[in-house]
Amino acid sequence: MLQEDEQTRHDEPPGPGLRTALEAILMVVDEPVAAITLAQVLERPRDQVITALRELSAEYTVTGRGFDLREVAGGWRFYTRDTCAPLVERFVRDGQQARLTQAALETLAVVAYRQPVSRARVAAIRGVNSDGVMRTLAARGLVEEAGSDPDSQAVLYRTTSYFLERLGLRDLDELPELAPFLPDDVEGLEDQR
Amino acid sequence: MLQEDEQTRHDEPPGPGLRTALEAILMVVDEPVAAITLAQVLERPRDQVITALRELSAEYTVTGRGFDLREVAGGWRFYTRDTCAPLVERFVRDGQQARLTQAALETLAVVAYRQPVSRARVAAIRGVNSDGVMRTLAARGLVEEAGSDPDSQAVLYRTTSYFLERLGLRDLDELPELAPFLPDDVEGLEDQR
Amino acid sequence: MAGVTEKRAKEPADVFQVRLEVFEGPFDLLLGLISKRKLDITEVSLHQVTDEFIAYIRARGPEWDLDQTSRFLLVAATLLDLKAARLLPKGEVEDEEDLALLEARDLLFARLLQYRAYKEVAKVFSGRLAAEALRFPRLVPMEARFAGLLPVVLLGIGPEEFAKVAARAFTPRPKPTVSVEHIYQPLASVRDQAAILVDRLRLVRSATFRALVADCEGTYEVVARFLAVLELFREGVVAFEQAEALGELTVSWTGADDGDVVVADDYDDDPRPAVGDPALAAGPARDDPGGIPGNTSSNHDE
Repeated sequence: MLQEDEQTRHDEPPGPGLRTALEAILMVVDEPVAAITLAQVLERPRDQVITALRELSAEYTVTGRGFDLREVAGGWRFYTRDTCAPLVERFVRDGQQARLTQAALETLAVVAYRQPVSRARVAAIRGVNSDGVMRTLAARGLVEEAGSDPDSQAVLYRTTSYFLERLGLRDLDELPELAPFLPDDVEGLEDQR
Repeated sequence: MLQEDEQTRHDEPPGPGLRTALEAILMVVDEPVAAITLAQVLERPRDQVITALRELSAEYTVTGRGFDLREVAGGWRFYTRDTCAPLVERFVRDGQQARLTQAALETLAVVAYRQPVSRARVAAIRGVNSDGVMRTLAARGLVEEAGSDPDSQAVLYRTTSYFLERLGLRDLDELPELAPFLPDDVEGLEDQR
Repeated sequence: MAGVTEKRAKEPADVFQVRLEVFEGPFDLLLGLISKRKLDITEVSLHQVTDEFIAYIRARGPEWDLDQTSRFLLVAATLLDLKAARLLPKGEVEDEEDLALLEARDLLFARLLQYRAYKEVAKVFSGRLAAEALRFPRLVPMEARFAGLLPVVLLGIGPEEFAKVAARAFTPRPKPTVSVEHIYQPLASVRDQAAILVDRLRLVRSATFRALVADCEGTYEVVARFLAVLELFREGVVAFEQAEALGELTVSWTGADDGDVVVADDYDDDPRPAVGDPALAAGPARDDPGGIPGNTSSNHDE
């Protein structure tokens, strides 16, 4: 920490070092902040900022801090460490999140991999009407409307950034591959009905 | 840090060490917490908790962290370090937080028409947890605390004069009637849940 | 819904006793039965699974609405087709009917595999959600000295819009509505279907109804084609042969070898004919009992 500040002091104006500044800013945010935003405010190259964030995160983990710095939903943010969950729960009123039903999880999975997708399409894949479940997911902020299909006029749905947060994903690319679970030539089958 | 965990491991159940637990809790509490409260939850002597808090605070200062642990008004809370204030200010001022999200707007609307109202009631009406949004609204000066409910002791919220200003209204009586926008028989429905 | 297990006390214990789990639709049930038998999807022992599938539908049938039941029945019908086909002697000529059955089987299994894939990733989701629930993000009000610097809030709407937002919030969310937006009416004209039938029957002279509808895009088209067969019968250009009630229906061409055959258009004139996919028909939308927002609100009371 101090060492890094020492090294960079030669070629930059006096002030807090990069890591110190990052820690300070992330202390006041209430949503994930993109590395590029931090880089712009701190007037540093994005790569340098990302490296510093990763180093901080690794340091917190190695030294067993109660907090953790993680990249989720396209941004960086302080979290509590999972091992402290039982203690933290006593202070966080809204800690308890209702569990999703199997129906909700399946519907969420189809939307995540097929977005933007209509309710009829989801129903075709799951083999059951999924309208009620979709409304629940929308009310929970996990999916949202994403325009309508030009042909059928059906409302399309996609996952939200809150969905990424809840799953602890950086972005949709981090979703596990569907392919290993699928045989060949299944894509688009539901269209053949 | 690790050393302290090592030392205490002999006479306590497995789990995070005292400092780790304190860091985790203080990272998410939204107001200063008294040492005695922390001591009770962690089931540790108050003196031991205070010592740990002071040690953590000193360590953050010595190692030049961007955050600071301070005792203010009888409670402990994480703050940004003073030397980083200019950077944090720039970040806050340049932030793209000017527009309210749909969730925030909806929460604000519920408070406006139901004030004074508790967070639980707002959550019941909206069908989703609204605590985080309510904090954002309070931070933006759009809502404020208005005492507590005599029965449940829950904190109540109301809109501020800044809110009226932003909406271009002189007083709350100028809020448009809800009735024309509501389907029949909806008023008071949320009470039945 | 999932995991709920109930016993049907009404069934006489000596005849039939099943512990009925509630499944998420026909694919879920089929997968459940296949895995219970420890069978591979691609080599399912159809006679075992089909019987259990039918037994399940029979046991639960009265509890379902039309929409739900029709989806189960569609799968059941396919399974029965496949089971019936296996009872026939093997090694015969691969006629159209056989091909249609093979296609139906492949399609059913492919869709089953697809559903299973989503079910698998749903498990991954569940695990991630559970792990993530142990980590709490920092969500605290901004320090007073910085809060004042926040850019001016942009509400972006006037009082009128604001009232509408409020009204929307106060309108109960999980209201049971008849959802119609997904009924996009894939119209199948009876007249067009009749034209297809005329061409085909003039060529092959005689075919089972099953073979005649093998290329149909969906249930709505099967229905339209069936109506077309009836219309052709009324025109006196086809004859039927059916050994027993509900048995195989064979349609033979008895009309002229050329010339136009136009059927009446009783159905096609209706602007919204009742020839829609019954599986997509509007029914009261159901809410998943475990996921009604009202249920969740009690979880974050103060």
